[in-house]
Amino acid sequence: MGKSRLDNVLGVLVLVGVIVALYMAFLEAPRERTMGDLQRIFYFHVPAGMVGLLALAVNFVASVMYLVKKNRWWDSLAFSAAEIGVMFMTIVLVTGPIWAKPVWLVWWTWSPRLTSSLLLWMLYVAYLLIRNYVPDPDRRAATSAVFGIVAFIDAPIVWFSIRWWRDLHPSPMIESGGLAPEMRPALWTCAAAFLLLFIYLLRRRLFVETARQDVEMLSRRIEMLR
Amino acid sequence: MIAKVWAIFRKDMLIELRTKDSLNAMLFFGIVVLVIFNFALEPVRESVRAAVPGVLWVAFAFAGTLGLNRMFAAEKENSCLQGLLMVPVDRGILYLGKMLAASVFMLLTEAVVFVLCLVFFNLTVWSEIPWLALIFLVGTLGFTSVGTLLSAVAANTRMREVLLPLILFPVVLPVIVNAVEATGIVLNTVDYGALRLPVTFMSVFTIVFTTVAYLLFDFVLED
Amino acid sequence: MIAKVWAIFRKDMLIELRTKDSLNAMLFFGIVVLVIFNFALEPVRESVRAAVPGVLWVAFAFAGTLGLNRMFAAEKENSCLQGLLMVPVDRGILYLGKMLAASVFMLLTEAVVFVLCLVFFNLTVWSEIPWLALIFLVGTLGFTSVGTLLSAVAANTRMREVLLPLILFPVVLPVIVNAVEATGIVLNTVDYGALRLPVTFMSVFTIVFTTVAYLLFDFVLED
Amino acid sequence: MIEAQGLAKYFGRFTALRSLTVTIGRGEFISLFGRNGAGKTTFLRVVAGLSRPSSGSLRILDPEPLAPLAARGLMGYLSHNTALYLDLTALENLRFYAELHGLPHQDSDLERRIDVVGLSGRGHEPVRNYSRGMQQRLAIARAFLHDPQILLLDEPFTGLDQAGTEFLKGYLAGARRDGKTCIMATHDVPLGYELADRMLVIEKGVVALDLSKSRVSLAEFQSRYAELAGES
Amino acid sequence: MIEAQGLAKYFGRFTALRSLTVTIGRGEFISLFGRNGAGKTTFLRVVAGLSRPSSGSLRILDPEPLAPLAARGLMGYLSHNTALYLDLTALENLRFYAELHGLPHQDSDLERRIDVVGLSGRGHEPVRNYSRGMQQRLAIARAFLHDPQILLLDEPFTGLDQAGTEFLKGYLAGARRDGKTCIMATHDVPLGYELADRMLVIEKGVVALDLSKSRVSLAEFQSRYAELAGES
Ligand code: HEM
Ligand SMILES: Nc1ncnc2c1ncn2[C@@H]1O[C@H](COP(=O)(O)OP(=O)(O)OP(=O)(O)O)[C@@H](O)[C@H]1O
Ligand SMILES: Nc1ncnc2c1ncn2[C@@H]1O[C@H](COP(=O)(O)OP(=O)(O)OP(=O)(O)O)[C@@H](O)[C@H]1O
Ligand SMILES: [Mg+2]
Ligand SMILES: [Mg+2]
Repeated sequence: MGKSRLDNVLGVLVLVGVIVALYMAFLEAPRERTMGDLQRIFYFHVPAGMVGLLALAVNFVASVMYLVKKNRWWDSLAFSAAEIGVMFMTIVLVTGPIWAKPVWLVWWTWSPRLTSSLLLWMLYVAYLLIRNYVPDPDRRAATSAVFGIVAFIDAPIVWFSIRWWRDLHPSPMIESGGLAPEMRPALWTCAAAFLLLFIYLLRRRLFVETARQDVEMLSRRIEMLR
Repeated sequence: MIAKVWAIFRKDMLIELRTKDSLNAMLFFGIVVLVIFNFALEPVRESVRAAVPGVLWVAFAFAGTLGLNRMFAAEKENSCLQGLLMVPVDRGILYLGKMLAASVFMLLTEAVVFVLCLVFFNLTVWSEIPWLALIFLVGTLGFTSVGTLLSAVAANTRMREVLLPLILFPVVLPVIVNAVEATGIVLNTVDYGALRLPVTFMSVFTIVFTTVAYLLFDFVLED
Repeated sequence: MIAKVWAIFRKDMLIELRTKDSLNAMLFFGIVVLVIFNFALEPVRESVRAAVPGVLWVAFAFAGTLGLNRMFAAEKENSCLQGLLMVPVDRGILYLGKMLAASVFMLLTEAVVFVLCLVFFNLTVWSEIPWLALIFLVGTLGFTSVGTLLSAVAANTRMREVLLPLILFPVVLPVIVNAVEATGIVLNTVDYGALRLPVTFMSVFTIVFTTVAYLLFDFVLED
Repeated sequence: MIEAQGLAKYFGRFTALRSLTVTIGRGEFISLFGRNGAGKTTFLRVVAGLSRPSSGSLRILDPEPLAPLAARGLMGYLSHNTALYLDLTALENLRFYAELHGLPHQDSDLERRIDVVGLSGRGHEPVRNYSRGMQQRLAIARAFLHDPQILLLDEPFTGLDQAGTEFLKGYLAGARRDGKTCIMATHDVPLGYELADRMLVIEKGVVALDLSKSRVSLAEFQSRYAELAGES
Repeated sequence: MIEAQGLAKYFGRFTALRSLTVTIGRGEFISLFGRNGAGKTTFLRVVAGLSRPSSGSLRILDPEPLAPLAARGLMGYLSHNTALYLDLTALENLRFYAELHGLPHQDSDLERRIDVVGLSGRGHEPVRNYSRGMQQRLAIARAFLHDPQILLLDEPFTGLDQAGTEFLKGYLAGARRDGKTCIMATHDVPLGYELADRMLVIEKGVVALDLSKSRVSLAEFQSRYAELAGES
C-alpha cells in the first residue's frame, strides 16, 4: 500500500484549502474594530482547538475499539490520532497566549478553559511518553488504550469549561450567533482547511505506522534467516 | 467476591503492620511537603490561612502517590504479581482490594498530616471535623480510584518508579481542585450549602472511575 | 582522572541522547509541579509574584530528585553498578562523573521550566538573566552534590524508589532556602548586593559537600 | 488438554514465537528444550495466560474449551521467581492464596502442605529468613496449592542444591503418576529426559523436534538435539 | 595469590560466612561447591571487594599485599548479571570500560574482542536486541577486557544453552592454560570437577572439604560431597 489516489487528491485539497484559508483569514475577513489585525489569530486558534479535540476523540474511540477487537490497526489509529491531536493542541497553546498578551495584558491566566486545555495537552504528552516506555507491542497497545480512555475525561471538561464556569476566556460567540457575519466565511474556510489537514495527516501517519510495522516484520524475517 | 477483596486487603494490611514501610514513608513525605510549602509561602505569610487547603491536599496527593507506587513495587518485588495473576479470580476484584488498601493508608496519613498542619499553621477546628472527614473520604476515594488503575499502568512500563506522578496528577487534578475548594469552604467561609457541588463532583468522579477501572483492570495487569 | 570523569559523564549523556528517558520525565514533572502549585496558591493570587521563586525551586527540586532516582535505577537495572565497582578507579571519580551528569540534566530542565514559569506567571526578565543563571548554577551544584551521594545511599536500601526524597529534602533545604531568597532578590527587589550572602552560602555548601561526598562515596557504593 | 495453533509473539523487531503449533494431551509430561532465547519461557507464559500472543490461538480443553478464568484455576505455574511475600510467614503466604482460590484454609491443612515440602516447624517464620532453597520449596507448595491439573514449570531446578533437586524430582514424578499434565522447560537434558513422556525442542520460535520417550533413547535424543543446535 | 583468614560475614541475625580460611595460589583453578545459602556468592563478593567482611582478613598478594584499588585492577568478576548497558551498543559498552581501565580503545581492538566471543558483525547493535545468551557472551568480553590475573565466576553457566556452555568451557580452559587464577562457584559437580585443579566445598560458612583433583576421582568426590550434604 503506497500513496493512494485518494491521498493525492486529499493532498491537493489540503494545499488549496490552506491557501484559500490564508487568503480569507488575512485579506478577506474584515479587520476587527477593537483588536485590529490581531484578531486574525482567531482563524487559527479556534479551528486548531476544534480539530485538536476531534483528534483526541478519535483516539478515544480507537482505544475502546482496540480493547474490544484486539486488532493492531486500532492501536495504530489511536497512536496516530494522539500524535496529531497533541500537535493541534500545541498550536492552540501557542496562539492562545500570543493573543492573550495584548488583549488580556497577560500571557496566561489560570482560568478553567486555559487550565483544562493545558492539562489535556499534558495528558496526551503523557500518553505518548507511556507508549515510549512499554517495549512489548501487545502490552503497549493495551496499556496505552486504557490510558487513552482515562485521559479523555478531560476533553469534555475543556469543551464545557466556558459554559460551566465563569471564565476570562470568552464563550464562543459563534454558537450564540454573536459572531459578525462577515467573519463567518473565513472561520468556516479555516475550519474546513484544518479538518482536511487533519484527515490527510492522519492517513499519512497511519501509513507510516503500518509501513513501520511492515519493516519490523521484514527485519524479523531477516533475523530468522541468520 | 467480598471475601476475596477482603483477603487482598487484609494481606496488604498485615504486611504493612509488620514492616510499616508505606505508612512511614507516606507520613514522612507528607510532612516534608508541609515543610517545603512553609518555606515557599514565606513571602505571603499573612494570607497563609487561605492557602492551607491547597497545602494540605498537595501533601496528601504526594503522599498518596508514594503509597501507590510502593504498593505495586512491593507486588513486583518477588514477582508476587505473577502469583496473583495466576489465581482464578476476576481481576476487578484485585483492583477493589488494592484500592481499598490504598485508601486506608492514605486516610491514615491524612489524619496525621492534618493534625500537624493545624499545629504548624495555628488553626483550631472542632465542629468542622465531621465535614472535613467527609471531604477527605470522598476526595481520597476519588484519588485512589484512578490512582490504583494508573499505578498498574505505570508498572507496565520501563520507567515505573517515575512515571506514576506524571500520569496521575493531570488526571486527578479535578478531584484535588474540588477537594481544595471544599476544604476551603469548611475552614474559611462556613457556607456549608456551597459544599454540595464539589462533594457531588468528587462522588461522581469516584463512581465513574471505579467502574471504569474495574472493567479495564484486566487489560493493564501484567507481571 | 579527568578523562575518567569524562568517560562516565559521556556514557550517561549517550544513553540519555538515545532514550531521552530522564529529561522527558524531569521536564514533565517540573511542569506538573508548576501547575499543582498554582492551584495551591489560588487563594493568595494577588501576591503570587512573591511566591514565584519558591514555586520555581520546589519544581526544580522535585524534578532533580526524579532525575537522581532514575540515574541510579538505571545503573542498577542490569547490575551495571557491579561492573563499575570492579573497575580500578577511585570511587570519588564515579561520584564526580555522576554528579556532573545529574547537574547537566537538572540545568537543562531548569531552563525550560523557568521559561514556562515566566509565561504562566506573566513575568518578563532580560537583564536579570546572567544573575539568575549564576544562582541556578550554584544552587543546582549544591543540590546535586548531596543528591548524588544520597541517591547512592537510597539505592542500597529495600525502599529505594521512595527513600530518596525523604532523606534528600531535609539535607538540601538550606540550599533551597538560600536559592529561593537569591532568586527573590533578583526578581523582586533589585538589591544585588544582598545576593552575596546566599550565593556564598550555596558555594560553600557545594564545595564542602562535594569534598565530603568525594571522600565518602566509597563507603556507600554497593551493588 | 492444551492446543496451540500457530502461536506467535513478537517483541518489536524480535520474534520470540514464530508459529508454534502443538497439542498436548491430558496426563502427558513434556520436557521443553531449546537454546537461549528459543522461546520456552514465552510459550509457558502464553499457556499460563500471563502474556497475550501476537497472533495464533491457544485453547485449554477440559474437554470443552475453557474461559480464561476457569483455565487459570486448572493451572499452576512455577518459575525461579518464587512469588512469595517476604514479609509474611510461610503459613500466611499459603493462607492468602488458599483464600483467593476459595480453598479451606485451616492451619492444619496448610501445615500439612508445609510438611510435605520439607519445611516442618518453620511455618511461622517470615519467608525473608528462608534461604533460597527453602523459598523455592515453599514456592512449590504455593504454586500447586490448589492441586492443579496442569503444571507449568520454567527451569524449576535453577539454583537448587542437590537435596532440593532430589525433592523436586520426587514431587514431579509423583505428579506424573497422578496423571497431571506437566510442561517443564529446562536446559538439563538427562534430567528432562528422565522425567518426561515426550520431549519438545523449540528452535527460533517453532517446534523443531517432537519425540516421544518411548521412541528414542537418551543418547539418541542428545545427539539429535546437538545436531539441531550445530546446524545453524 | 589470595589469602583469606577467618573471614566472617553476618547479615543481621544471619551468618553467611562463619570463619573461612583458605589460601589460593597463583594459577590455581578452584571450583567452589556448597548447598544453597552456603556462602559461595558471599565469599566471591568479598574476594572481589564488592562486600566488606564483618571480621577476618582478606589479602591479594602479587607477591606483596595489594591495596584495594590495585587489587581490583587484577580481578575480573562474572556472574549471571551481565552488567551491560542495554541502551548502548556492544562496542560502546566495551569502549566505556576500556576508557575506565585506561586501556587503548580503538574500534579495531574492541572489535577483535567481540569476534573472539563469537559476536562478529553485531558490535553496532544495542545490547537490548541481544538474546540472553549473546548478552552473556558479551559479558564475558566485558568482564575480562583488561586480561585480569584473577577470574571470579559465580555460576557463570546459569541459563546458558549448550553452545554457550561449550564456548565458556573452552574459554575457561584457555584461561587455565594461560596460568590465570580462577575461582568458580557452581552446582554442577561434573563440570566443576572437569575444569578445576582443586575443589572447595563450603558448608555453613566454613570450608568443609578442600581436595586437590590429583587426589580424588570424580566419583569419589561426588560421594564425599553427597555424604557431607546428607549429614545435616
Ligand atoms: C481547546 C481549547 C480552546 C478552544 C476550543 C478555544 C476556543 C476559542 C474560541 C472559540 C474563541 C473565540 C471566542 C469568540 O470570540 O467567539 C477563543 C478566543 C480566545 N482564546 Fe481560546 N480556546 C482554547 C484554548 C485557549 C487557550 C489555552 C488560550 C491561552 C491563553 C486561549 C486564549 C484565547 C484568547 C486570548 C482569545 C480571545 C479572547 C478575546 O477575544 O478576548 N484559548 N478561543
Ligand atoms: N519483555 C520482553 N521484551 C523484549 N524481548 C523479550 C521479552 N521477553 C522475551 N523477549 C525475547 O524473546 C526471546 C525469547 O525469550 P524466552 O525467555 O522465551 O527464551 P527462553 O527459551 O526461555 O530462553 P532461556 O533459555 O534463556 O530462558 C528472547 O530472545 C528474549 O530476548
Ligand atoms: N544482602 C543480604 N541480606 C541478607 N542476607 C543475605 C544477603 N546476601 C546473602 N544473604 C544470605 O547469606 C546466605 C549466603 O548467601 P550466598 O548467596 O552466599 O549463598 P550461595 O552459596 O551463593 O547460595 P546459592 O547456591 O543459592 O547461590 C544466604 O542464606 C542468604 O540468604
Ligand atoms: Mg526462559
Ligand atoms: Mg550464589
